[in-house]
Amino acid sequence: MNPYVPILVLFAIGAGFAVFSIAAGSLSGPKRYNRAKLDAYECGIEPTPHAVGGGRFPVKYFLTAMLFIIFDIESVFLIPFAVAFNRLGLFALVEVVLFILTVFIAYAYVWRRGGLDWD
Amino acid sequence: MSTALFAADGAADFSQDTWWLVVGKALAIFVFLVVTTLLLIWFERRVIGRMQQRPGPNRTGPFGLLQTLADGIKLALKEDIIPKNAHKAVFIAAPIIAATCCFIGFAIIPFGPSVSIAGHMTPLQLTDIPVAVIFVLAVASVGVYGILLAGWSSGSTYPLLGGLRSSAQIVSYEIAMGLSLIPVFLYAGSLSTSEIVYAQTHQWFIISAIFSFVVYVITMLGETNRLPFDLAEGEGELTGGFHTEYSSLKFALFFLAEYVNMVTVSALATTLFLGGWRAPWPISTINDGMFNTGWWPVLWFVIKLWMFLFFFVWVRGSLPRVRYDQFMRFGWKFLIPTSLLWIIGVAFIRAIPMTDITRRQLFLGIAVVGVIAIAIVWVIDATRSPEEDEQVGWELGEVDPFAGGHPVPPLPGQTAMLTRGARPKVAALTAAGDPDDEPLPEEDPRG
Amino acid sequence: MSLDNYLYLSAILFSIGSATVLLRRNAIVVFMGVELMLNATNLLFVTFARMQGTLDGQVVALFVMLVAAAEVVVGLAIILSIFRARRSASVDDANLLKL
Amino acid sequence: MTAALVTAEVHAPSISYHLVAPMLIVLGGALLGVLVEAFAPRRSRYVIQVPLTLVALAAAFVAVVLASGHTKSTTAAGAVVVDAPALFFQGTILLLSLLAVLTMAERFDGNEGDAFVSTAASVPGSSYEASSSRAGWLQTEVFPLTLLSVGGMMLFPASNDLLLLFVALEVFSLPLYLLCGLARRRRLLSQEAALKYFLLGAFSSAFFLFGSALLFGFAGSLNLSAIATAISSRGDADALMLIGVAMVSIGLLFKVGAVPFHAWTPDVYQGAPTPVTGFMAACTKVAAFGAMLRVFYIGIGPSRWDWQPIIWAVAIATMIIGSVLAITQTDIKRMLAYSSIAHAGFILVGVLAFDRTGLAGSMFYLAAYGFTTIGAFAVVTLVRDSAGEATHLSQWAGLARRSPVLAAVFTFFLLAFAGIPLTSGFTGKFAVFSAAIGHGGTWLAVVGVVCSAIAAFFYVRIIVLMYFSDPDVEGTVVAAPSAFTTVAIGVGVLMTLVLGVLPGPLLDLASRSALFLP
Amino acid sequence: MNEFPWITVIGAVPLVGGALVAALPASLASRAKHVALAVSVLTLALVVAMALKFDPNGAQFQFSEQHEWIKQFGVSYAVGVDGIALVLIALAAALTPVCILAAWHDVPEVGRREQNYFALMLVLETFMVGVFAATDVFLFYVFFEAMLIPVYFLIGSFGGAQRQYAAVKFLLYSLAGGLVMLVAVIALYFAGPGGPQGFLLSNLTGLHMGVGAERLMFLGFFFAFAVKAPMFPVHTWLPDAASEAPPPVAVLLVGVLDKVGTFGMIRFCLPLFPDAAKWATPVVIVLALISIVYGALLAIGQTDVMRLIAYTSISHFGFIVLGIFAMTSPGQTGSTLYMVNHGFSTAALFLVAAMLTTRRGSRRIPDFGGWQRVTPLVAGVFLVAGLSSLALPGLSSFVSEFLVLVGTFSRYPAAGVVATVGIILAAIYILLMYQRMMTGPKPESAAGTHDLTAREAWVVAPVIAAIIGLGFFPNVVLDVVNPAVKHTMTQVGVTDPAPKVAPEAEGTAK
Repeated sequence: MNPYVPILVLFAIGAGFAVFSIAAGSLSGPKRYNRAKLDAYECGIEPTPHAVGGGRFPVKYFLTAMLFIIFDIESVFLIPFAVAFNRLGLFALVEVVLFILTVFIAYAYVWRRGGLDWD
Repeated sequence: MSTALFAADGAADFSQDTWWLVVGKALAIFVFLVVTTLLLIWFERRVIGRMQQRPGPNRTGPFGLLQTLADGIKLALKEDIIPKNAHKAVFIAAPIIAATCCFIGFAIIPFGPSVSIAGHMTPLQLTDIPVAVIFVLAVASVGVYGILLAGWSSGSTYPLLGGLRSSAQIVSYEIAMGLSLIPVFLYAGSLSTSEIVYAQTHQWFIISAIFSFVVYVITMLGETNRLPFDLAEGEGELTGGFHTEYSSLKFALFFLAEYVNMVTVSALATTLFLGGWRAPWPISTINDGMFNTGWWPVLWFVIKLWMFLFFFVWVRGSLPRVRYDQFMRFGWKFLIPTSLLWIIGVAFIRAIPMTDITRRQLFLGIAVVGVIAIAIVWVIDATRSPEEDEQVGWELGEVDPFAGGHPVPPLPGQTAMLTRGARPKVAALTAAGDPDDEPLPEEDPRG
Repeated sequence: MSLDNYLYLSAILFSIGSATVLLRRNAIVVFMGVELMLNATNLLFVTFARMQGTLDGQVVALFVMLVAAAEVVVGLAIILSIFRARRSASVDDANLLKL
Repeated sequence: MTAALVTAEVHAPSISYHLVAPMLIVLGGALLGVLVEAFAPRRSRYVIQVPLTLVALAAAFVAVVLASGHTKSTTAAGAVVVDAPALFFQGTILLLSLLAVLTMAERFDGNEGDAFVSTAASVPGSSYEASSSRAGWLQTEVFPLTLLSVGGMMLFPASNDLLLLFVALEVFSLPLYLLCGLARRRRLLSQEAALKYFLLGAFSSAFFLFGSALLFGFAGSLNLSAIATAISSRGDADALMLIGVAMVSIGLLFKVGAVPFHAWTPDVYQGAPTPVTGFMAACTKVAAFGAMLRVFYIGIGPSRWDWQPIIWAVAIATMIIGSVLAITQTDIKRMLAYSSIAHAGFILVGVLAFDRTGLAGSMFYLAAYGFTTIGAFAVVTLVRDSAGEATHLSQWAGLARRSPVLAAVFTFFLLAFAGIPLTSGFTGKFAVFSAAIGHGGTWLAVVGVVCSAIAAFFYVRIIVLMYFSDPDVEGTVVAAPSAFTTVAIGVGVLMTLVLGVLPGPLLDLASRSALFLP
Repeated sequence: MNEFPWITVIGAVPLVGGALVAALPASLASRAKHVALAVSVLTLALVVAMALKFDPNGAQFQFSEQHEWIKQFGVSYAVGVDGIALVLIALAAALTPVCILAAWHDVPEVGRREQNYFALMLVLETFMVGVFAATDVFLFYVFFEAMLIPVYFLIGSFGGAQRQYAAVKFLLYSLAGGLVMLVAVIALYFAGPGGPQGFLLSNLTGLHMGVGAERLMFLGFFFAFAVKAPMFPVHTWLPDAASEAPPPVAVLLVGVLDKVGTFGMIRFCLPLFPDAAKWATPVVIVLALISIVYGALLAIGQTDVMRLIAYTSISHFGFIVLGIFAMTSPGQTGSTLYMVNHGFSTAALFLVAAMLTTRRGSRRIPDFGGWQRVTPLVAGVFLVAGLSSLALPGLSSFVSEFLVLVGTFSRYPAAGVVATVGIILAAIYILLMYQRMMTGPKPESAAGTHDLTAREAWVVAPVIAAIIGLGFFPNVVLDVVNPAVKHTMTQVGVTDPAPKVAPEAEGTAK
């Protein structure tokens, strides 16, 4: 059997449960219309109008996202290295040290330029 | 899928699994998780109650064990609100994504060795794949979408910021988590959980990869948005965070997802560092490893799992919440570089057999390198960034409400304020800022 | 299941991606189209690797992910800087360079 | 689990470091540059970066020369082939980028960085931009970015593997996308150029990659020689192979700016900071054609009867469209962009000879064109008005009155572009056209000369403007170049002249080098 | 042949002189023209010396030099002169000092601009020598194209009101022609033996190639030459260029440069592609006849004296081409002589016309009238030049025109008849022009105009002397040219037709 089939089974169970809960939730609860209830929650203040999705957010999150992508991909490369370490031997060691060194240089740059500071 | 690359002695053998076995195991996992969650919530409230000198829930059922169930039923009977600003489809999909993904990760967790069920030898594990650990990480990442989309689709400020924070936090700590797993792979030479457990037959990786274990445990807290890292839903700042607008069973699903995730990361920690279902040392020697066969290992596994869950609760009860910038700084500036250095160190240790360097020389070398590296890092952080030494003047004018992208409406006549770390510092304002100097006009691009 | 279906799927994804690039006006959406194309390619590589029983295709997929990530970073940086300057990410608004 | 499919054993490849040393030196220099950016105080970065970059490039060039003595040439499990053409291209790229870096280092008034914005992150027109610019900040990241790009360019023609080609393509493209957006003036235009370049570049590289995947599926390997073997061993054309070839070609043709994949060229050339434009126009072309030659000659060569006619059509369209559209331009950089498209067409004529002479001719043409181009763009940086570079053609009217030497130099470059004898442009054209005529491409060459004549029209138009018209726009001045730009222009003139009058040695080198190792 | 590199020296002297003139410091700027004149005279002296050493009955090419240049392309630096080249080089060398002298006041201000002007003229002389002396096809092409640049700047920078238009038109026509030729040049290389000397003329004559290829290559070469020696229908640049250029430049342009076209036909088109040449002859002859008549007719209609002279040249070039493609030795000898004579007579016409227009301030013929009485000497010279142009017996053009007609009649009588019409038309346009400009009552507008100055006298004297001298002693040229023509005829593989007219022509020639 394909090893992913059991995962699909579990997925189906989990998804079924979630969908069922949502459906049940909308049926089981009361429904009393109230205009204020459907407004966005802003601690009792008149809500700030938004486009769907809430508009803009700080640039900082973009930076975090970019840094995440870069460093996460780096660990993607480390994983095959780690798994195949015994078969690749010293060659892999040297290459990985070079690789991590390179990453460190980029890392130092980001650090020094304040990319890791969260204001 | 694998012979040459991934085949090892310890790989679990699923060749005898039948469809009903698979469905049965999947259902068992599901039930296990739901029950564990119900218990965990009760457990948490009781333990924290104890730590705070109060009893905790003790009315519903024996010892209040059914309290969680009662809460769930209460939630089901609440009105299901969809705010009018929400993006409806996404708003509904988000909890489904979160709740579904949290279960899947458990598919590859081994509860024990092969046992005989109705005449079929089958491992106590739903399935195993060559990239099992990566699979868990991947599923966890998809789970982030649930949080992010929930925040985004609510059409409200707090959920949006909460969702962003939460996902920024999770992705930040995911790097350190990924790096902390690599020494394990280095030792085990595989990503398959059953093989990793097998590789811990003689020594658990908590010993050989102790630093990674520490890092993992820390990131585990960050990944699950638990105190002291529950910044995404810090009540004081963001009311409820990404799920502020959710109610009824949708909210319950997020709640469920959070606790199932706790269980999942704990189970992974057990599998990767604590020898999985293997019995602890003195017990494992009894009767030629009797306690490592049959159904016994499930017990060891559950015990180890609950140790971690207790740790979660214990930390929550003990530590205050950290500030967001402290949290990010800790993740980015400490966990990541030290993990990388640790990986290099482990790789060198693993490489000794291939060379004629003695272990002593190696440790000496690693120590020296480590000291130097730490010194460098300290220097980097201790010296101020060169940018800040020579900040140029920054004219304080009328605030541009969208300058940093914050959706904050300005008050009339409002001017910029100083905050710590906010960059364009007014310190040099009078020195360099020429009040008559107009900002550069938008040039005509055609010249 | 025949592996050919994966090839068709990949081709379809690639076409969707390129249609997105050609038809959509928002820079970020265009960019997502490009990413879709790259991922369609990954699927293709992995499928071929599976067909041929070699690892090369999977290795390529790994590299492509890396490159795609680097591309995301560079692209986001550029789009963001434009967005901050103009408050719009529409490709149509970027029209200073029309002939 | 399904049947075991993966049976490949993992082998650690060996790497001959001396062969890849030039690239390692350049990339190492880039990393050092990043460290300088991280740790050096702002005011000393410029004085460190410029010598560092120049030394890295020069050292890499020495390494290239040394590497040419080695006999072994394949390394990294056959993925990198440092054969004679690769070394030729690498050397050319290094020399050209040396000149380009010189132009990038130009600061006209001594304290303000000229071509590049002071802080790329500042919003155009913001007071932060104004104050950082007033504080004399310099964008010194351009130097490491350039080195990274050069490293990728050097790898590109030496890649014998479609994956490596793709990686090299991205390594040299990504820094370029960023460099394009860093112009100090007209920043919106510059950012827009970067965006266009980026989106179209990513689009085309996706095509390249998909084509690679199809070829991989066809041949079972990404190695160019293996693909060639697979093509020759199967007699009839395979749809997988044909589509793969087409898509790989699209990616390469995009990079060289061939019609119909040229749309980015004028916009990007106009918007990018002029030194970057020069760098791009010269070095990218060398790298991209280097890779294209290897792919066409080694990889998909055996099937060339299937696709050669299409490349013929592309070459013809490129020459015609480049030449014709250049006539309508009113901006000098756009004009040079279209001219570069036309030149890409001329080089394609040489590529299509499918012979050593074609290879040698293209190699010579690329080198000759590169020096002239960098010189020409360096001249463009010197002609200025109060808002920066004066690139509108009307602002060039009567330039010869103001600065006869500059006008003469630019005229010389234009004559070289037009292919007048005794300039390198003529020798190059002769080389590619004679290769084409020698191998059945006479009609291609005829189209080529007709387009040369059309192209000559707009080059001549600028000469007319500079010499024979009266200046009708006041305010255009010719900035006094520092030693950097002077050297760059001087070398450009010298090489254009030497390669026109005594091209023997370089032609000799090119024809000796013109042999790909599979 | 000779150890002394005559041709290289002759070519290099003006080049070095040009550089010298351009580089003169500001303090010596006023001396620029003197230096230029001295250099050109020195060149002329060298050419004369070389001509004296030339052995008409010796080898075809003399003073040959040959060095490897770009061996990858098969290109050599190979120069040498035969009779035809020698006389044309001599023509160039003789006209250059005259033109420099004539250009004495062309640039009003002393300084860089003036230096450039004379420097460009000297550089142009280098290229002219090179283009006639090249015995390597590639080298010829290089000079052929490079020559355009100084002319372009001379016209564009120093010409009249419409100079931009004229310069660009000139350059583009020539460039287009040249580039078409380039394809043929390359194709020729591949048709030949190739190798490091594959472009040597001697290696490329007598090739056996496919009929189609030969014809295409011939057309490639011929197109370039037809543009250069302006033939109908690609002549339109000439009137603009010649009338907008400064007169001395116009002299060099029409008098020498355009001869490259007709020279190229003799030197390249015929020997390299004999069969194709014979195949194309009918068309070429028709075109030549059209040029003759059309040029003449247009000349009659002109009101601009410079344009008029330019159109007469188109007509004359028709004669030259006609003589070349008549494929008879009198015809070709006559054409060669015609090239020289036309050089001098056009030079005289242009220079004198320039003197007149400078004085009058207008180039329109109706603005003149009765100038005989104002400037009798100028008018006299003008008359001589004009008569030479219409081939009055006793003046140089007569011999050449006669030879051409004789050569043509012997093979293509009908063409000869048509060409004769050209002579009549020539008489009309020259005499009409003279009458309208010079005769009539003394004009009031010309008050205070002076006659020929000493410098102008020095300008026209050598030209008039040459016109008259060659009219009486054409053998000076013919003796040198005849062996070369014979050689060409042999290479083409044609012999003179036998009929009775031929001996007379031969007799006249000798």
